[in-house]
Amino acid sequence: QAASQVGTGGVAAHGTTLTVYSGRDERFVKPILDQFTQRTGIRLQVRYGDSAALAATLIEEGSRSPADVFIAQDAGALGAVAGRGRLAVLPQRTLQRVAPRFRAPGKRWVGVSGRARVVAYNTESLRAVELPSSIWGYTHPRWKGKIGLPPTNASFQAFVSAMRMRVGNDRTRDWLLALKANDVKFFPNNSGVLQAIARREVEVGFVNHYYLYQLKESTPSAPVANHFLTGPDPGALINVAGAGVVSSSKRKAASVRLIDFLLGKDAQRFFSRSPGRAEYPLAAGVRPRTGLPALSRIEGARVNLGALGVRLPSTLQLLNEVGYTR
Amino acid sequence: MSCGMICVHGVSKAFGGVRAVDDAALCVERGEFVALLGPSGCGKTTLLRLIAGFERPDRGEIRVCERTVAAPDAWVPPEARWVGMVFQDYALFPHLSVAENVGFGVARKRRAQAVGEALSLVGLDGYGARYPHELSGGQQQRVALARSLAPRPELVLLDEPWSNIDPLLRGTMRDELAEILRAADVTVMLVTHDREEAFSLADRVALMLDGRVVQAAPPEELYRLPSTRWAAEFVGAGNFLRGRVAGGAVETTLGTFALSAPASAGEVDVLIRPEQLQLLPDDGGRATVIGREFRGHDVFYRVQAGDAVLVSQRPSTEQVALGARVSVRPHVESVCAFA
Amino acid sequence: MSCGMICVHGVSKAFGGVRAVDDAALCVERGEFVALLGPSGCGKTTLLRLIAGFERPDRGEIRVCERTVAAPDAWVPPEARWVGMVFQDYALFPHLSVAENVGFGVARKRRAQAVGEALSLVGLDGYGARYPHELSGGQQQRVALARSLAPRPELVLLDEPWSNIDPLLRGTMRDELAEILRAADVTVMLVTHDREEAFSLADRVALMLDGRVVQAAPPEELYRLPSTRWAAEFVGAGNFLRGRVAGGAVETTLGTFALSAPASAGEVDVLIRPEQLQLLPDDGGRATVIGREFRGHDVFYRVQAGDAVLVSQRPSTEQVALGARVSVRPHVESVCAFA
Amino acid sequence: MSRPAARGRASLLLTAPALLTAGAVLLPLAYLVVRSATAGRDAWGVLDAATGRLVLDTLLLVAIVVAVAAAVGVPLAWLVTRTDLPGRRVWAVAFALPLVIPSYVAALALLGALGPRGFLQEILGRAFGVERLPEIYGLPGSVLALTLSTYPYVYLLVAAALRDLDPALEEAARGLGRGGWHVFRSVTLPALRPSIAAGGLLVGLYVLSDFGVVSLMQYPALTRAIYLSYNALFDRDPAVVLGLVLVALTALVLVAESRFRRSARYHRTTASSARRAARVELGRWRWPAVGACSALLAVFLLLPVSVLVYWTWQAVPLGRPIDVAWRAAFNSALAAALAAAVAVAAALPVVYLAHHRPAWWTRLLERACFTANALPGIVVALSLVFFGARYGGVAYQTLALLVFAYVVRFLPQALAASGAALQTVNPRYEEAARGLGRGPLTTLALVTAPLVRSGLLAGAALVFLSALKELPATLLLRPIGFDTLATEIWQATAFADFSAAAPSALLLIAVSAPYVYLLVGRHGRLGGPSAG
Ligand SMILES: Nc1ncnc2c1ncn2[C@@H]1O[C@H](COP(=O)(O)OP(=O)(O)OP(=O)(O)O)[C@@H](O)[C@H]1O
Ligand SMILES: Nc1ncnc2c1ncn2[C@@H]1O[C@H](COP(=O)(O)OP(=O)(O)OP(=O)(O)O)[C@@H](O)[C@H]1O
Ligand SMILES: [Mg+2]
Ligand SMILES: [Mg+2]
Repeated sequence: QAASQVGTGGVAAHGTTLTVYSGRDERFVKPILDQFTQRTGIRLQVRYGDSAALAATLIEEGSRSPADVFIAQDAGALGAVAGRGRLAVLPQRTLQRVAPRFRAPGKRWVGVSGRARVVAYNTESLRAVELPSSIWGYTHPRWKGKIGLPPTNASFQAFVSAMRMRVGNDRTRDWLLALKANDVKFFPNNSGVLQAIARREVEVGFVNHYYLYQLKESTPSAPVANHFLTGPDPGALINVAGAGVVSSSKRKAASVRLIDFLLGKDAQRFFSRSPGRAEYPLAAGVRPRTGLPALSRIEGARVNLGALGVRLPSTLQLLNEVGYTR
Repeated sequence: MSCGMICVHGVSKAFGGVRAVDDAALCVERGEFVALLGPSGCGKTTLLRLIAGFERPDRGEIRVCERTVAAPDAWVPPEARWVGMVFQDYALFPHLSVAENVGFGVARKRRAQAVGEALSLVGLDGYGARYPHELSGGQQQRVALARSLAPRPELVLLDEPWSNIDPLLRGTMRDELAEILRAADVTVMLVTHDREEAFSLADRVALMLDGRVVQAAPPEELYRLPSTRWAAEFVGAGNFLRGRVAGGAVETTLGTFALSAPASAGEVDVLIRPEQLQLLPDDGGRATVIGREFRGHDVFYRVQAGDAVLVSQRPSTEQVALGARVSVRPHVESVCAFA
Repeated sequence: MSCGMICVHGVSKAFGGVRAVDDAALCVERGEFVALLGPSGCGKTTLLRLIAGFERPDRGEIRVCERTVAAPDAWVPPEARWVGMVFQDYALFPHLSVAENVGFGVARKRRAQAVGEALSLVGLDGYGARYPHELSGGQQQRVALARSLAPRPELVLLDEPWSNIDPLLRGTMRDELAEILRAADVTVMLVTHDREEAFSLADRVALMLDGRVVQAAPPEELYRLPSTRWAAEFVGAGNFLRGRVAGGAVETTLGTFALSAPASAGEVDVLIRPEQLQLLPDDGGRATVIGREFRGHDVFYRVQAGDAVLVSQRPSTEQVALGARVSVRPHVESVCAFA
Repeated sequence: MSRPAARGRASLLLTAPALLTAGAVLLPLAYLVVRSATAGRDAWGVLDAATGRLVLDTLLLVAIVVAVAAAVGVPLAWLVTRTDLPGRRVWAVAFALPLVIPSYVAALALLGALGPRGFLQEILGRAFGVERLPEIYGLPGSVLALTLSTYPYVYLLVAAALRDLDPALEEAARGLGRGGWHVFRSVTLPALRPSIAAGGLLVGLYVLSDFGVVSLMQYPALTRAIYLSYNALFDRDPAVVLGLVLVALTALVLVAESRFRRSARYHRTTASSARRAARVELGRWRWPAVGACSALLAVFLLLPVSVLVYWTWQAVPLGRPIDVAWRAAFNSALAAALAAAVAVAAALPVVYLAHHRPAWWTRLLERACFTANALPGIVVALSLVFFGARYGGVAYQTLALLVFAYVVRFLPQALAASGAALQTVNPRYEEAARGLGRGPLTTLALVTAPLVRSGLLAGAALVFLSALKELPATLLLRPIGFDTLATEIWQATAFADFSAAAPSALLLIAVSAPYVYLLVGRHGRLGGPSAG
């Protein structure tokens, strides 16, 4: 606590302590953050929490925030904080390490790792070939009552936002309504959907690809697999987890060092290849986990992720209208 | 053994170490009015609670209306005993109005009427809508009384039902009540600390001490022929003169009296009640008035006679001044003596 | 106006519609022992509660020890009044032992000793470790008394402190207590329903009716010269003979008597106390004994004399049989008359 | 005979802390007002027909859960306090335990057990080829899960009241020829009204504020909408408006409660000091009663626990260490215990004023302390972030602030509990103390507090257990690195890694059990002054 007073100015002096708000789970970032401390001697105090809540916290704290760095699950949270001017502009050096498509137009955050939207399915009741290659296919009666999705989950909402940007509001609405008519099942979050698939409560679900690997980690026997949507299909979307430096930080240099480190080889490998993790590396030329389609194949919407957040409210409106979130 | 209404037989009840009731025995006939007298803490309330069924006896048997209600092998719960009880601490239902309290034990159809009667009996008509906490102590007590009578029980146990009520009202209430109860041939057990009350109301007075019933007799008998010196003192003030028994009589400083009951020869204490000693102003008298207490209809004197201090109680019409010399004249046919 | 210890001046207190105390006035000197008599519900408790500071008067002023404790513009909370009070319903702290209860108001260093003294005063030494619910009604009441006295207050208010205690113990306790209180020059206000008690203990008796103090006078004066007919009846049984005032005297069926206080000529009711009427067995007598009630040291008679029913109370040494013909002889110097 | 204590000016020594407390508890409300003031007018657009339906659905849920919770809690309380039920003490504790199962864990467990393809379905499926169970999502599941985690409010408060109830009244009733049931209905139950009302109030507020269950069970409740628009980070104004709607509903519930509690006086009117109530002998009902208790406990405690155990045990074959979070357990217990102590201390002056210095402002004060309670944890948390960061200084994100947050969130539970108890105290006792020269505060400490002991303990228990499982505020306000069992569970469940979540959840129950015993189970002589 109380990291907010002392400021060691610009130099990332050995022995500095950074306060990090992490919307990403401890098990996902702690090892790599420890490495960072070992390397640089910069100690880290990490507050773990839910991305949206932490974003809201940063906004409420305003200029008195003790935080130096914000690591978030999804672009939306980062966009929101940046939108309130609570994130500082990152040095070009840092930004350039990531493809423009995965960083903030306003230069205030960068993506660190990527996740693809996929259709997860139960391998006991289905074979990959039986799955439609496009999300449009799931409005077919054959899937009646067999689909699960997490309408209240940020990643799903981002996905809907993306879809609206691509095919427009009306077609998106029609699709959502068609699914609803198809008796789609709602779950609180991605893991919930996966669990349901594993239990055959439903047979397919729209989720982020990497949850599967955590599920396998805890229950290897779980009969679930990912089906990637590729090409121009609106179902195909890469969302990112990213990071930014809090504008009120007194230790910006050290903070930037942390972000650079997260974009470095070790971190990127850790996110993408260490056991139970399979996110897309976004920098340092690390290659994705084998078995994952190349990022380039999921060019998806090519929508600007930063822009997604801005559309979130209207997307929620839509989801409310079509009765997904009420 | 069998006896009319209540039969308490060798009953004991202890709380932790305290033997509240200890091998007590008492029989009450149907329609009888028994007053329970005894020092504070002697077990009166406990005895009543045992009869009503709020305590289980440790030993002994209790029968009500020829029916065994408590015994080692039998138990009838309070609600099945049809005994009306007035608790020493009222125990009115705080959430019910006075009328609802009184009507609590009465069948709905009789209720309105029964409540009205009971309330006017205790002089509280018009208070029906009040809540207990809006009543004075005495009023609460009267409500409790009304509540216990409203269901017309065959047996009522009254634990100091008017200790907080002024004598005037008390007198009238008491008399009406006694009438009603006798008329309805209700059996009554009354705990009271007012001897006069006990004497004037009761057919028999039961005297309790340390959890035992030590004497149960009609008032006058109890007053004139107490079985023990303690009993004698408890039911009324008294002078105990040293005396010696000779033949059927006993000699004392105040003269020689016949014995109301044969006593073995030798030193005894003789009971003479204060009202049996008249004080005659007499400058040659051997006694002096050393204390005088006005008590309304009569006056209480303390007189020094030789080395003995005697007490005398005379109607306030026979006034004697403090410090006056008097001669003491006993009005006694026969006295009872205690070894 | 100023007066020693308590000064109640034009005080009123209403609960909702009920005027519990209504423009009451009373002054008590330091060290005085005042008994408060009155019918149930007349406002005695409320008056005490007003003096102790548990109720705020609607109107009027109360002063204790020369200090205004309650007035429209002044208020002293109970804890600052140093008034000891015994509640009609004891209000013992159920979670504290007897000793802790008694010691509650005493400074720690004095506590042990004060508790000991107080408990033995009320005859409960050895009960210190018990809890209130392990005590009999009377024992609880005695604890309440001890608790109020332990802190040695200058002024104690006793609300029927003995109503549940047997007369014997009561007598002794009362006398000891009275002694102690007088010795310590403590001022006492005692609510009691026992007239004899009020008469024998109090320096003055204050008579309350419907929230007012109607008469406050020394016992004998109150008994002999009640200011109203109601007062006369309340402080003791009495015969009220029709009579007519002529000159300084009044003629009645029982003869002509002097008036204790001048009265306007005309029809009046004359008060004659039962003990003032002696019954002489006399076959030619004009009266018949129609009721007879044994009361211990004396007997209560109801006699039919012409169309009037007279009551007479005589020492049980002068026995007259029920139904006997008697002649009634009044023992009176002077009587008081009520229009 | 009992009348209100002298209406002396409520001493400042009582008023000051009371006002302070109220102020603290109202922070979240203040925050909402501040925010709504800056909210764009189109934020109020959310108040449309759909929201209207949402409100109705929410109220429906509240009504049902309150009713069910009362129906379950009151009889249980009576059984364990007043009867010769075999193993009373054990039951007494066991029935309080479901309170510590975080409602979202409970919901998960219920889904795992009763959901489509849950254990039950598997079993039945194997045995009788049952394909579908009755739908659990929506109302049924929500009611079940919420009842599970809220009936202890009623249960604990009513049990406390029963312990303090003056047996003389029931005796009098029986003496008047009224049998057990009639006595219960006409004498005992009315005397319990305050505590039932208080318990119901807490249940209602909890249901209003709960998010975990309704989101898992997919019930359209107001909180869900609030959370959603909170996640709509760019425009959280609608959330604020909905929050105010929630406050309005709270007011509604509060009114309902006071209506139910009626104005009648409940404190003992007699002089009788607490005596031990005679046990009701169940006789031939003994074993049926045990059966019923077992059944309830099976659903409310055994079922979730066994699901948790199953998940824990799942991890074993993976050779994954079942890491027991002792540290977190300690932290949880510490913070929760502190919160409980502070909350009860803070609540006492407020309820005391409300009940023993009756005046419009004291009552208002007490009522006000409830208004913020129905707000979802996240709102409370953010409001404290808002104020903490601005005015908290060094205290921000320290244990102190965390405890403060718990108190702010759960004070009403202490209020309700002690308030219900306080109403049954005969003011005569306090007068006696004052008459013996003790000031209001001393009296409060030496007489009143001990008299409402079981009420206070119940309140402490409630706060403690609620704080143990509190999540949103804990996440945002705890000192960095200060893990609690709740955060551990959250971490695990966030990834549906139940086998990792389960041990912590079990530990949560284990940790709280002894406290619960200490607080509610220990009354060897139920009732009586020296109880415990
Ligand atoms: N809280 C209250 N609400 C309404 N009326 C009340 C209240 N308290 C007392 N009263 C009424 O005020 C009157 C006086 O009450 P108080 O207790 O002073 O009488 P009391 O003289 O003490 O009677 P008792 O000798 O029976 O104790 C009674 O008629 C009573 O009914
Ligand atoms: N629950 C209890 N625990 C321990 N002792 C008790 C309990 N109840 C009564 N006692 C004791 O038993 C004895 C008898 O009590 P009880 O109430 O019957 O006396 P009582 O004759 O009614 O006295 P009083 O005239 O003062 O009411 C008393 O000494 C009392 O202390
Ligand atoms: Mg008794
Ligand atoms: Mg009174």
